[in-house]
Amino acid sequence: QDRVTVFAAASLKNALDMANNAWATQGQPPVTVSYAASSALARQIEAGAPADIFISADLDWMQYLSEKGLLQEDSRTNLLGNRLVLIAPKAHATPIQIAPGFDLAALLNDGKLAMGEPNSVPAGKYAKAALEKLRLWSVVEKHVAGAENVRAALALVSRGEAPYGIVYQTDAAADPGVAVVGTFPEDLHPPIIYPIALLKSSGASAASSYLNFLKSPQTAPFFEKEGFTILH
Amino acid sequence: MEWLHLSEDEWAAVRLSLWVSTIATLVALPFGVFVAYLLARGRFWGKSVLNGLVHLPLILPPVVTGYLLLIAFGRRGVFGAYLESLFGIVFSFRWTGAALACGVMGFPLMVRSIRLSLEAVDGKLEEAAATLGANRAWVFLTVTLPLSLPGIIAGMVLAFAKAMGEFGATITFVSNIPGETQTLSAAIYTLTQVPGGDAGATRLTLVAIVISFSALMASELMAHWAGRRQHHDPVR
Amino acid sequence: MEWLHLSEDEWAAVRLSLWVSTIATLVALPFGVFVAYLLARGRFWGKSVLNGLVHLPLILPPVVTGYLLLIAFGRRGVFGAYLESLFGIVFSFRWTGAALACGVMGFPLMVRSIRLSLEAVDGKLEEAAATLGANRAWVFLTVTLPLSLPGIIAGMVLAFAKAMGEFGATITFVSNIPGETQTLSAAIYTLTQVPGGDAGATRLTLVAIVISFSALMASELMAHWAGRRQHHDPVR
Amino acid sequence: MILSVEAQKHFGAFALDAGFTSAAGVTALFGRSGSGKTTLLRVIAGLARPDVGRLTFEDTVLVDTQRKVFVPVHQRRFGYIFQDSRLFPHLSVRNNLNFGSWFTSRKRSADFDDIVHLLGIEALLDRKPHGLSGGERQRVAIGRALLASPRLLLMDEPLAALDDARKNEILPYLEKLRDEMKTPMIYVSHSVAEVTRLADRVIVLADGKIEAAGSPAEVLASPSIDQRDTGVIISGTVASSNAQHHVSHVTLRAGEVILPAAGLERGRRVNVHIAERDVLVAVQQPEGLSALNILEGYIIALEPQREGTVRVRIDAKGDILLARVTTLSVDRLGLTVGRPIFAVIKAMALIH
Amino acid sequence: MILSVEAQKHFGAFALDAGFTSAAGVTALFGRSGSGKTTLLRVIAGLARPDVGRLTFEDTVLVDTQRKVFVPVHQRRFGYIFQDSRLFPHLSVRNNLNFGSWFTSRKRSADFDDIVHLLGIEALLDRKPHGLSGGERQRVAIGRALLASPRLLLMDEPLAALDDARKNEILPYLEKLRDEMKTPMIYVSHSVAEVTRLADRVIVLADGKIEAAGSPAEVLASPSIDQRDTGVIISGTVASSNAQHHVSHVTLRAGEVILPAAGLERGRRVNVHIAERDVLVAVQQPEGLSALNILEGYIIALEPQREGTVRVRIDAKGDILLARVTTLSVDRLGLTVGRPIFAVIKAMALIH
Ligand SMILES: Nc1ncnc2c1ncn2[C@@H]1O[C@H](COP(=O)(O)OP(=O)(O)OP(=O)(O)O)[C@@H](O)[C@H]1O
Ligand SMILES: Nc1ncnc2c1ncn2[C@@H]1O[C@H](COP(=O)(O)OP(=O)(O)OP(=O)(O)O)[C@@H](O)[C@H]1O
Ligand code: MOO
Ligand SMILES: [Mg+2]
Ligand SMILES: [Mg+2]
Repeated sequence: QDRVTVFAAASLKNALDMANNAWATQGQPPVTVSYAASSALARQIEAGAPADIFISADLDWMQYLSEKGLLQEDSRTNLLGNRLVLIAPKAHATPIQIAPGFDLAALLNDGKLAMGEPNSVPAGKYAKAALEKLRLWSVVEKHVAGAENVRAALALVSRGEAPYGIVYQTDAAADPGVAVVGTFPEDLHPPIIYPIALLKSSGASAASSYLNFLKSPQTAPFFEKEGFTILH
Repeated sequence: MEWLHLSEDEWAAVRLSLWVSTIATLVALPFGVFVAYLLARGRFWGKSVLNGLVHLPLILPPVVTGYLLLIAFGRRGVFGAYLESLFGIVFSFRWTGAALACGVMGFPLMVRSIRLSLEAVDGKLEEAAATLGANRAWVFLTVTLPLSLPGIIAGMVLAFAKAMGEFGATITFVSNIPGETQTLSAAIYTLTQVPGGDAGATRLTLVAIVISFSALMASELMAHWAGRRQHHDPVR
Repeated sequence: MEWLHLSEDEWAAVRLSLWVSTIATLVALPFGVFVAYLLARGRFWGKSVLNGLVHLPLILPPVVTGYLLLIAFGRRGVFGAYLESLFGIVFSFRWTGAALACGVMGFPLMVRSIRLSLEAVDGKLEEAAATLGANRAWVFLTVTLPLSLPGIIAGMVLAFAKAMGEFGATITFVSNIPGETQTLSAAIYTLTQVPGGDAGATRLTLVAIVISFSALMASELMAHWAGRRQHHDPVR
Repeated sequence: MILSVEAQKHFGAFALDAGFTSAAGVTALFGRSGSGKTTLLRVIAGLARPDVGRLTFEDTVLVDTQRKVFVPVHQRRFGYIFQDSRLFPHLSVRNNLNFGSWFTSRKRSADFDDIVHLLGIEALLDRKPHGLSGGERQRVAIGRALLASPRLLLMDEPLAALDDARKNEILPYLEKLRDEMKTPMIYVSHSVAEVTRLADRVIVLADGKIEAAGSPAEVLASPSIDQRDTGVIISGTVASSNAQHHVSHVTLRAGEVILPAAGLERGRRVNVHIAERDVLVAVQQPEGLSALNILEGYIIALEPQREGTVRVRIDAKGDILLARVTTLSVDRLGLTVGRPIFAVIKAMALIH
Repeated sequence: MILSVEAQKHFGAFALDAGFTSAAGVTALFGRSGSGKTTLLRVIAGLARPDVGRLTFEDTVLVDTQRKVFVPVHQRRFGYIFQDSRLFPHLSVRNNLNFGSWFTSRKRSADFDDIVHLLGIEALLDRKPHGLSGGERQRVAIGRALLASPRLLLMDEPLAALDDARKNEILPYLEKLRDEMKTPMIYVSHSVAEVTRLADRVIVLADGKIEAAGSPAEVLASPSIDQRDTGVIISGTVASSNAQHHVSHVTLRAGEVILPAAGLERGRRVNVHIAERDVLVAVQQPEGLSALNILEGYIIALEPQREGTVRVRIDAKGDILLARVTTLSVDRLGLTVGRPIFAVIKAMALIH
């Protein structure tokens, strides 16, 4: 069996699809990707899903599988990184310097700050960490509208429901309704990392060469085009 | 029972879910009856379009429904802006929005049940009522509606249960703000998204089950009390 | 129409959704009828528990239902292992699993509709059938069931529509594997999760709507043809 | 003229095509099963729209298919007693009875307690229709229609499910309604006896068409009615009344007859139904017979009927009587047209 | 003894408490509305469980509440013609009629075409019950029960919705069923005339209890039956039959009477119903009268009835006859107990 099955966080879809096209044009066996929430994918792998490779949107779920002993540990790599940005509806966008003590509360006025749900959605967790570091969390906590995922937070800003939002730069780039008004310095939050690993249950002979393909410079343009940073 | 101890936010979610589900069900009811009546009895152009629209929230992934609600009823939405300026009704990031989302998601279920019962009402009884002087509205109120009670109750039960379980459309439309829009379902979902959240999720799930079972039992009693058994005394 | 051009994977999702929804609806039907009959007519201990269980997929967030299915019917699951070793039926990460998830999610809707119609069947006609020599099973098959057709059709419509729209439980249970478990709904969901996916999501949503509307129209025709209008010729 | 109907309506092979007008009082509607009686009532009530037709009631046009007039059912306020009783299953008997009063501001013309008592349904008032017997249901349905103060009563075999004793209690009440409340009625029945007692005019439907219409006397004597109860109806005037024997003397053109009814006021006009099976023919004056009524006349026709019977048509000083006898009697007594005879009628057979 | 019933059943204020046994033939069930007739039929059919009771049919125990025996409805194969017709709305008339045959392996005892023709429902076969008239529905219901080859027929006012002509076509068929197929029947009716023709025995229910039971002659002459159609039933033997005049001569103990019926075979026993209103009393031999039947006897009782009428009980050589006359006639003719008189009966009035 040489078909490679990848379980990947949904936000990777665009870039990964492009990479896979390139893989296919090299005459390699086809790759099937199941895009879903990292949590769902991790649990499915735990339940015996026929996957060869897992790409998570955060380290936690990769760690979860690692603890269950389901990973080929030596294959585990941090594949991609991302940046957190502050966005506003395009019409009202004025650049903001993100630094300790900047008056986010005033900017929000009575409005909401849209972001991923701060306890469960990775982007939310990073945003919360950053705001805590900026000592803004206690001020804005009650203004936070925690969305189910980054895309939903983006939509809230893009639709003008919320005056500001915190999302990945990968998402912000694609939505014409929003503008990036500031980028969070990387030291404000734990590194945003998309780890990749081969699974112990993997049976596809091409899996490890596919993993190497993703790590190769050939695929870097696809990820960079979507706004990811290459980590390896 | 230490294990079943709920945090303040969780209690808020329970209260909110109950409140939102109840309001969604009650507010949807008159619309549900009206639309069911149109579909059961009306003959008008665009009836199948209406029928399709009603089913839409069932057909679409809840996230899409939530997104559509955002476009329509958000602060800048077509209807949202109107409703705010005319009646001061605001949905975005309010429990009202959660109720709207739940109501919309449960609407097709409610309409189908009521429609089914309306269609089963014996037209002969409506004729009899008309000969006794009841106009169309009165016939509906005194004969059709009471005889459709089983369907109305069933529709309310389904809508309520759906409202308890709904989170996809809700979280997309009004986000997940504890105490304001975080329903029990959304809280459970959130817990499933973090490694190790299982115990919490299980606990809240049990709470949801207990609440819903109680509502279910109450509805069965109600249906029984409405006592539409027209059957002869059962022998076999 | 270039805009409506679908990729290979998308066509696969359309085909899969149709197939999965159809199978889910048809396979659920006999169980739905059976459970509806038990709830409508049965008098047994644990009836309210059964009733509650049936409603469970409605009450729980779909993701939770998906996890429960994963736990129960996964390859390592309690029933999953059994079914595989006994009958060779595998659900995990197969279209069969998607059908199971859709069937389970639509089950409460189906059961309610059928139950409602069963309860509306005139017991007097069943008595008449018995005096003509029909035993309980025959009475059910020749009188009760045909007279419940409106509810059965309604139940199938709801279950089918729900199956078309369902993704929460499906994606959680059997993931989102193109050509195997990626239904139209899951494809739409995925597209809403990526930057710039909106156009694609809209396109697929339209496809879903077209399919579901067609199914809806067909069901209305079926119901009409089943022609249970016992009403007198409507005058008003 | 209170009601005028002109209606055509098609159902597959069946076609109703009927027109009639009727003044106040009771119009009886006869006809075999499937002849269109119910369909006609439904058209009058507004429950069915005629394909083509016109309907007026008390000079108001209720239906005119040409001018697209159609007054809806509830505005007509025609009481309808259905062939199947159609009680509201979710309402108690009491609320079924009161149903009509919820929609009218008219003063109650009929008293609740009276009607409940008349129909013998006091004990049922707080029950649901569910367990009622067939006759009980029908009685409640009658009460419900009466209590809605209808302007016209449409009755589809209202008494068919009732025993004779009950019938005989309800009929006088309907008579009272006709005479005192002046409520016009259209009454579908299979029983000639029931109808002659009430009806001012009779309409016979056959296959959707009106086969005969007119006064009971005219219609029931016509050969198109082939029923055991056939007879004639003769009008007369009350001459005297004998309370002791509970009889009244009524003067017909044919002579005086004795009716088993007391308390009729002198001079009142009454209809007397003389069924042909109740008339004996004698060729000589009978003596010492319990039949009190013996009228002289002569035979104007002998009409052979089926199965060895003959209808004897008798002219008794201008009133026409019918007698049905066997051909054996015709032979034995030598009955021929023109022969003077005596018609013997049992007093008990008279219906006023 | 074919059927034996012993049943108690309570519904709120109503209590059925009835027991009877019946041999082959037709048992008529009389009683006022709400007296429990339908309840009793339902118990026999197995549609209702008695609180306490026992039911046997052809020596099989069908119900025994003490021993917890209860044979379910469909195993009893008792045909039931319901008061409301209960046609299956989703099946065509043809399939309604055939319904019973789907569940039996028994050879069809009744022929489909014959019954359809008898009931005059040929034209309806492919229709759904929906638009059928009241009488049409009832005819289909009768056909459906007959075609299921029942071992016992339970009939709840089967002919109430039908016109006389149709009734007179169906009754002979029921007679044939009784005589040729030997199908026992229990027949609820309000019409004494209908029943006397068919019944071998009569049961009168009042308020859930059996008030009278026995042969039609015994029961119908008893004072508990107060109906216009009251009379006596006398058994006789056919002496001869006259095809030309379509009459038969029947010998009673009281003498010979002429029945309007041809083709009765000689020696056959027939029941003759003589309604009391059809009997005249003469104190001298009547001459030249069309009434062919004049029986001699003497008055054994004068029973005053309500409203100026008297029931005259006559012993005619051992057969008891009843006549109802006015008190006026009693006075005029000087009728007293013991006086010899002549009972005059119209041939037309006799029903066998
Ligand atoms: N399920 C029930 N609940 C309460 N009372 C009942 C029930 N069934 C019958 N009864 C009562 O029992 C009595 C007898 O009813 P049943 O139907 O046997 O009368 P019936 O003799 O057939 O009368 P009818 O000639 O009017 O049909 C009635 O007074 C009726 O109201
Ligand atoms: N909706 C309908 N569709 C088809 N045929 C119909 C419909 N309604 C009535 N008919 C037919 O029209 C004819 C007249 O029916 P109607 O009910 O008027 O008869 P009726 O005189 O009241 O008979 P009955 O004495 O049996 O009640 C019947 O043959 C019936 O089958
Ligand atoms: O339609 Mo859902 O998948 O129950 O929120
Ligand atoms: Mg009719
Ligand atoms: Mg009855």
